[in-house]
Amino acid sequence: MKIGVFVCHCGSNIEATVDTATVAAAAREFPGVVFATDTMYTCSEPGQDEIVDAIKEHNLDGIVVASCSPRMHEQTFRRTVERAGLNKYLFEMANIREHVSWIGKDREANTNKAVDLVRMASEKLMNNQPLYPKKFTINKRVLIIGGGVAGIQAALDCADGGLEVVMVEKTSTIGGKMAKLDKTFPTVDCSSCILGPRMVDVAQHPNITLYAFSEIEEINGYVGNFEIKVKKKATYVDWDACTGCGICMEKCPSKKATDTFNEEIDFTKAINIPFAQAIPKKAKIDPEFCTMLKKGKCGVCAKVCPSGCIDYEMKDEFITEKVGAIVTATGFDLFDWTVYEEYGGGRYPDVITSLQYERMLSASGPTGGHIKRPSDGKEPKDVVFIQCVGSRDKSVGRPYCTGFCCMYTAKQAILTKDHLPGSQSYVFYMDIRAAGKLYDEFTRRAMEEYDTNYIRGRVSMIYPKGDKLLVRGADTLMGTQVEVDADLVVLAVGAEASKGASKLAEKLRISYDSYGFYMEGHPKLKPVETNTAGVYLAGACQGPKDIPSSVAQGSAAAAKVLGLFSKDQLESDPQVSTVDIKRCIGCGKCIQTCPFGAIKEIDFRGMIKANVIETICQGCGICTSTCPQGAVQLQHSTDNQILSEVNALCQF
Amino acid sequence: MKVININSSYDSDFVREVEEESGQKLNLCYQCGKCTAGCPYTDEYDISVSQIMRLTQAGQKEKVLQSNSLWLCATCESCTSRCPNEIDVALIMDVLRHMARREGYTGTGRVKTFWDSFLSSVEKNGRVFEVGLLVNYISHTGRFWTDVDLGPKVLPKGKIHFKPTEMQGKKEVAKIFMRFNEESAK
Amino acid sequence: MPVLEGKELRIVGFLCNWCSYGGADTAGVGRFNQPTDLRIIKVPCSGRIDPLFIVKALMNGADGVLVSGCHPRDCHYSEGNFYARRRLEIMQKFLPILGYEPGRFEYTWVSASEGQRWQQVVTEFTDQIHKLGPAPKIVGPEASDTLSLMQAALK
Amino acid sequence: MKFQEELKESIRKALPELDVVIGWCGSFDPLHATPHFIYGEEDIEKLEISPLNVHNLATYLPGMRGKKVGVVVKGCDSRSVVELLQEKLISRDDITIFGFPCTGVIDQSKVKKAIGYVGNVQSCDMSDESLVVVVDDKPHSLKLSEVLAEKCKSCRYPDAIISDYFVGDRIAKKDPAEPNYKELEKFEKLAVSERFGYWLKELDRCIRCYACRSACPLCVCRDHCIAESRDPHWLSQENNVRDKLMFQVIHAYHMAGRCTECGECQRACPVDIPILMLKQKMNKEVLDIFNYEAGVNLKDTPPLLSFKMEEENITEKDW
Amino acid sequence: MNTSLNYAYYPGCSSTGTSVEYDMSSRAICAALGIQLQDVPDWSCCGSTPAHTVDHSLSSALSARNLDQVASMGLDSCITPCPSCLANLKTAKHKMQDENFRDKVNKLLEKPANTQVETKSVLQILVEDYGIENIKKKVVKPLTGLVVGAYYGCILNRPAELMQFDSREHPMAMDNIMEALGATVVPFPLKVECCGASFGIPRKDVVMRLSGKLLDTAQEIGALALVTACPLCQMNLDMRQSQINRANGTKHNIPIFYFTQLLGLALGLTEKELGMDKLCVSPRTLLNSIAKEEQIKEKAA
Repeated sequence: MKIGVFVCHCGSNIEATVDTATVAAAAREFPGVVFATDTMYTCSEPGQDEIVDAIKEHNLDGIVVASCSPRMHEQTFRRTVERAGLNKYLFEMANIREHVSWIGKDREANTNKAVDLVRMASEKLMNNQPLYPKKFTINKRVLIIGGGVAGIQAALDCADGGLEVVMVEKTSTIGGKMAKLDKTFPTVDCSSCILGPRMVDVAQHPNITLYAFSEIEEINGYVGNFEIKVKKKATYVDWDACTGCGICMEKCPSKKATDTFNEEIDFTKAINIPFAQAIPKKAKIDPEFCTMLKKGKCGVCAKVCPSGCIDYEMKDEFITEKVGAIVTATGFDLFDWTVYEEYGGGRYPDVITSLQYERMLSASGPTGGHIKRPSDGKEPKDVVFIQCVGSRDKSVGRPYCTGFCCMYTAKQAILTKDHLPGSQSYVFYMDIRAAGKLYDEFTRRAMEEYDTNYIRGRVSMIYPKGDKLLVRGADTLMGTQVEVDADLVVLAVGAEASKGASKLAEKLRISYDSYGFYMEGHPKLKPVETNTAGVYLAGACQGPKDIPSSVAQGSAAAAKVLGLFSKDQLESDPQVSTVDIKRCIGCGKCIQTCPFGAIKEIDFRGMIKANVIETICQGCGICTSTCPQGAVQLQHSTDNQILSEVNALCQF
Repeated sequence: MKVININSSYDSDFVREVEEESGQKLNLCYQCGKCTAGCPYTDEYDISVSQIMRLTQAGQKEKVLQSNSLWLCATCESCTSRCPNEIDVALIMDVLRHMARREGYTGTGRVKTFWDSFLSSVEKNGRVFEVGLLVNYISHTGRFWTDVDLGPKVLPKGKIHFKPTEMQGKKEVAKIFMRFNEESAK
Repeated sequence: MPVLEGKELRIVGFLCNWCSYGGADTAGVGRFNQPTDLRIIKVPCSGRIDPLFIVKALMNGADGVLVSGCHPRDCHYSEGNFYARRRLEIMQKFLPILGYEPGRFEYTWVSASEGQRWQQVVTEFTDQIHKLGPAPKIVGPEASDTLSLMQAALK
Repeated sequence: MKFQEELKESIRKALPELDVVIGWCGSFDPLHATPHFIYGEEDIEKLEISPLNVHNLATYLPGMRGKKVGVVVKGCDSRSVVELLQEKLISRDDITIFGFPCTGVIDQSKVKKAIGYVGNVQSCDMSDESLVVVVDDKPHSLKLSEVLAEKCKSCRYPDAIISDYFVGDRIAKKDPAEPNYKELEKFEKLAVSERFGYWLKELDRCIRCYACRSACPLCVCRDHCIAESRDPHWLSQENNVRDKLMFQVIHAYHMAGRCTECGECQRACPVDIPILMLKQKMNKEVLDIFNYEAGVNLKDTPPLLSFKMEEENITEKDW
Repeated sequence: MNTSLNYAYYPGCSSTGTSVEYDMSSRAICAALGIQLQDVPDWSCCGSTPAHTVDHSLSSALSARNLDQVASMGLDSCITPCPSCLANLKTAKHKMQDENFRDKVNKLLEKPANTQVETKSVLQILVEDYGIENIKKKVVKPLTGLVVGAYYGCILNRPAELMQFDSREHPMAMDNIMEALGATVVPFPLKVECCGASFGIPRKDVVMRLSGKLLDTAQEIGALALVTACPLCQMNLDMRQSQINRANGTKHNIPIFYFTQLLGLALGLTEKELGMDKLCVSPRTLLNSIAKEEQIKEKAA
């Protein structure tokens, strides 16, 4: 093999602490290396051209680039060598930036280390083989998981683009968190007025199949050809017949059912439609509270239902859908703020969450848009808002900033004044994070026009004093402790990944961070992709997001899907396992350990042998490390390739 | 108000010393004020605890060590318990107090005198002898009316003894103090 | 290149592509300083790591071997690190009988976001290997080549 | 032996359905036995059951896949059969197992050590407690307990674990309850440098004949062993102690959770390298970590081919 | 029930003086419940707050001497009624796990410190080892009609990492015990607020303000009495209640019990055994009313 080595300066990113010229000079002495040089920015156009030229000039058939992480630019350089006519797998990278120049300043040690890494890369390269992808057809349908605003956006964009869309929503209506909001910042326009029509579009779009009150049971397959098992949970109401008239709900005698849509500030009926604009507008029975389902007595709903759609015998139903891509838009949930014992830990009825307050502000909410203290139903006069409850707080394991609380708190303070002109709002904040179009102006308005009293400091304690709540905090700008007698306290509770997000991630085989938020493919360059091909992210499942950002990401995910489906066939990654049929003794250990069922037993001239199904193989290599005789080899990470790296490093 | 030059007034040795002795990282503090918000002694402080944290972070040794607040902290742990960054603020107050003591600061004096009286009682008797402690404190401060009013109420209860309880190991305890004084003198 | 005498020891790392290699990248992006001894070999998954690679490295002269994968349950391939954990654990327990001190080889889990944890792992592991000193080496084709050297060193 | 005739009778009964039955018979001198392939009546008569039957006949089974094979097994051998069945390397339908209560086998190297020259053995008479070997007209009386193989002294499975025919009365003892690793534990107490030096010294003798591999009933890769392949290329063919030791580690690791400690590897070694210890170490850790013993239960899965989400006995390093 | 509860008992200095009734009642209830206490022989002062404000090694050395005394009894854990002693003994053990710090402490001691002895509060072992359910079974005189608030003070459960007991913000151990005894427990919102601690002598004004607030709150929520678990808290609220009234212009007359006293009462022990007569704010009327309530209940039954 004739190898060319390119050692990148990356401006001063590498050159500052690695002597790249020395690295190139050392590389020239390595076996197989016929050309080595250092370049300023190898990834730039002239840098890439240099590689192409060198391949032609020196007749190179293998390239090593020592620069940044392969997670950054491996794809870039593979395209470069392909442009020069080489197979793109006859290329290796040495990571001398993230793993060398950026983590230490010792130029001698760094240079020495960089030489080693280049040596490893070139030794591995000598064991590389040209690899060729296989083509396979794709199923141009898309699954959207989650019917919040991000999921709705993605679904409508895909459907308008001509794709068949399957949407699966956990609750009995789409709309997500946005449907619970009264108004939206910074325009203070009505949330349901702008979201409602889009929800209706989902229901009416000929390309969209909606499974509400359903969950993902199982996901199999791979990009282009996923097979999804959807669990349609029993609603005890035949939704095909239900007209959403609401008579059942009206007549239901069981009045103490948990009202999750209204954030439990009130109760609902055992049979219920979450809210008037629900999509689909269908009733469901909550079996925990239904006397009929619990004790076999009652049956009022069945009696009053004009279309006879109550079915107490209904069971969960499983449906299989085949799709080619998946968009997850599972959103967020609120942090369990009751760990804050100093705020009462949930013992004081007049300490509520921002989302509960939102339901209270909403005209369609249980109070009809009137602000009332949960304890006695009185109108509050002094309302205290506390920010960063479960945000920016390491002690409760939530060190990140939720990002949108500053804005909705300002909005709620403004709305409070609108609802109760005689009231006074106080906001305890640490910093006001209002980066966004018209955002800072909005928080200023809360102060300037609505006289909201912003107090810079955290609250240490809330306790009841008479029928008021004493809020004891700090005003760090004044440098002292302050106390506010409050009638109502609203906590700006931080966001965390929605419940069950990690479980779904396991099914999707995508990674998630320690808070349950899904990991994007690259923090900057692949914000909606995941590390699993064909699975995309939209909205707050990837990290807390406000409505505009969620919608933008929904559209971005849709664009990704449309882009993926613009081809009729996909290429499979050739970095998969292959079986050397001569060496295989048919012991089946690889079959036993493959997590994907990608290896099957075949009969080869009367002998049992293993065989890898390339499109199913994900390239983990468990089979390779399991096979005692090394008959299964993961391409591009073969035993010989790894051994050559070990041997390059450890030369006795 | 005095203008502070950040470059010249930052005492890095002081910052390092506080961090070493407390095992806490001062830069974790982001000045949310929750310690001050919960501190029962803020009323008495000349500098609030969050500002003590900031001044320490900023290396303003003089200003911190001369603060009366150090002597009024009762280590009630409200600050430590509630700090979102899990800084042991009460421990930092303790460490600052040690440093203030070493540098000869006493605040307004009465609290320190009381603590000293307490310890000398322990040094002498192995245990605290309450009456002795009070007498010692009074003789140092001249505040001879301290708690006299309680006399008629408490005396009949038989709680107050005019002799220390005897213990055998009091010499051992005294030795601990002796060695401590020797070690500190080193 | 030979190790920098008196400064470095030879430490080989096997890192899975999805989590730990990313974690090491994150540490780099965050400019988290680390000792320079470690050389990283990227593998797709900790499940790809045949524990014999570790023995091979040690017998070929490595002073320490570090393996890092995704945290259990976070494997990109769902199960790779579960297999790895069993296999690496057994090899770790086995190595001392060959005359390699416990601690020459460690395995751990670092996610792509845990740059700081990676820095800590590398720093501590490097420190641990330096405390152990160079690993015993096989120097020539015959045992006597090594044994005489070892005896000389013991005197 | 008392049940020898009974065993022959069982084989006679089963043979018509089988291609071959593997047992043992006398060898080149009275002190040795050899594997014996029984195809017909005349072969049955030659069958002998004695403490000289050291060979683990399970070793032949994977190579005879597809044939109907009978195999006579000692307790320890039967564990290899179980392991092979577990790993589906042989099919239960194809094999017929003959078991008997084994009281232990003789370690030839111990006999050699006790007697010295054993070139011309004229006779070898065995009783329950002793054996008398006549070499060059000189009788040597040896206590059986002195020349018994090490593994037999703490044998926990004297009867075949699995059999279609079992002759004789079961011994059925399982004492000690745990395998005996005293020697190993003594070795583990040596300083690290001593251990390292020990293996170099021992392996230096290795002539890379791979008899250890050929004798191992679970070395099923045979011609495809990675010791001699170039793809993958794990070992050089150079004569060096590094690769010799590496091979033994490869063998031990490939046996992890599978090895039944039949000891055939070490017995087969022409230069007496104590390689069984490496497998014992592996097994000791497997028992410790996974509470698992190979070849005792047909339904088990070898621990390295499975996993648990939470491993009770693995404590990972806390950084 | 575990019948073999046996502990080393560290009374602490105040037990010999201002909190003698805490000591008496703790011993009495333990005896009544079959919990055996062995006094730590020749115990000395733990150093309390003043020691740790001077130096941590001094503070730990003073505690370490006592931990050693416990070890000399052949025991590896001890209990104390006093939260301040508890905090010091626990802190000493915790800090001495660090080698450098241990060396510093050892320099002050006769012999190397014991670093294994655990300390728990009397309250903790009653809840965790004996069990509230079992206490309930032993109640012979329920505290019917007693409306009480539980005040824990600042350091009984803090810092949480060190104390490892109950909640640092909203402890319930005493509330639960009182409820088990038949008392009516009103939630006391300032359970863990500082009373002014040892500032009673040097800065009485601070105690007047802080303890005054606690008494005000008790009155506001309708508590007829408070229970405490800390000698300092009890002293500030009880002995200084008259001073507080004078300073703040209030007229509080709220008996401040140690929880052990009320527990003892419910177990049928005599007021004398429990040191009820040692309290400065007389509980007489209140105690009479409990008895009366009980009589009415009995009659009704």
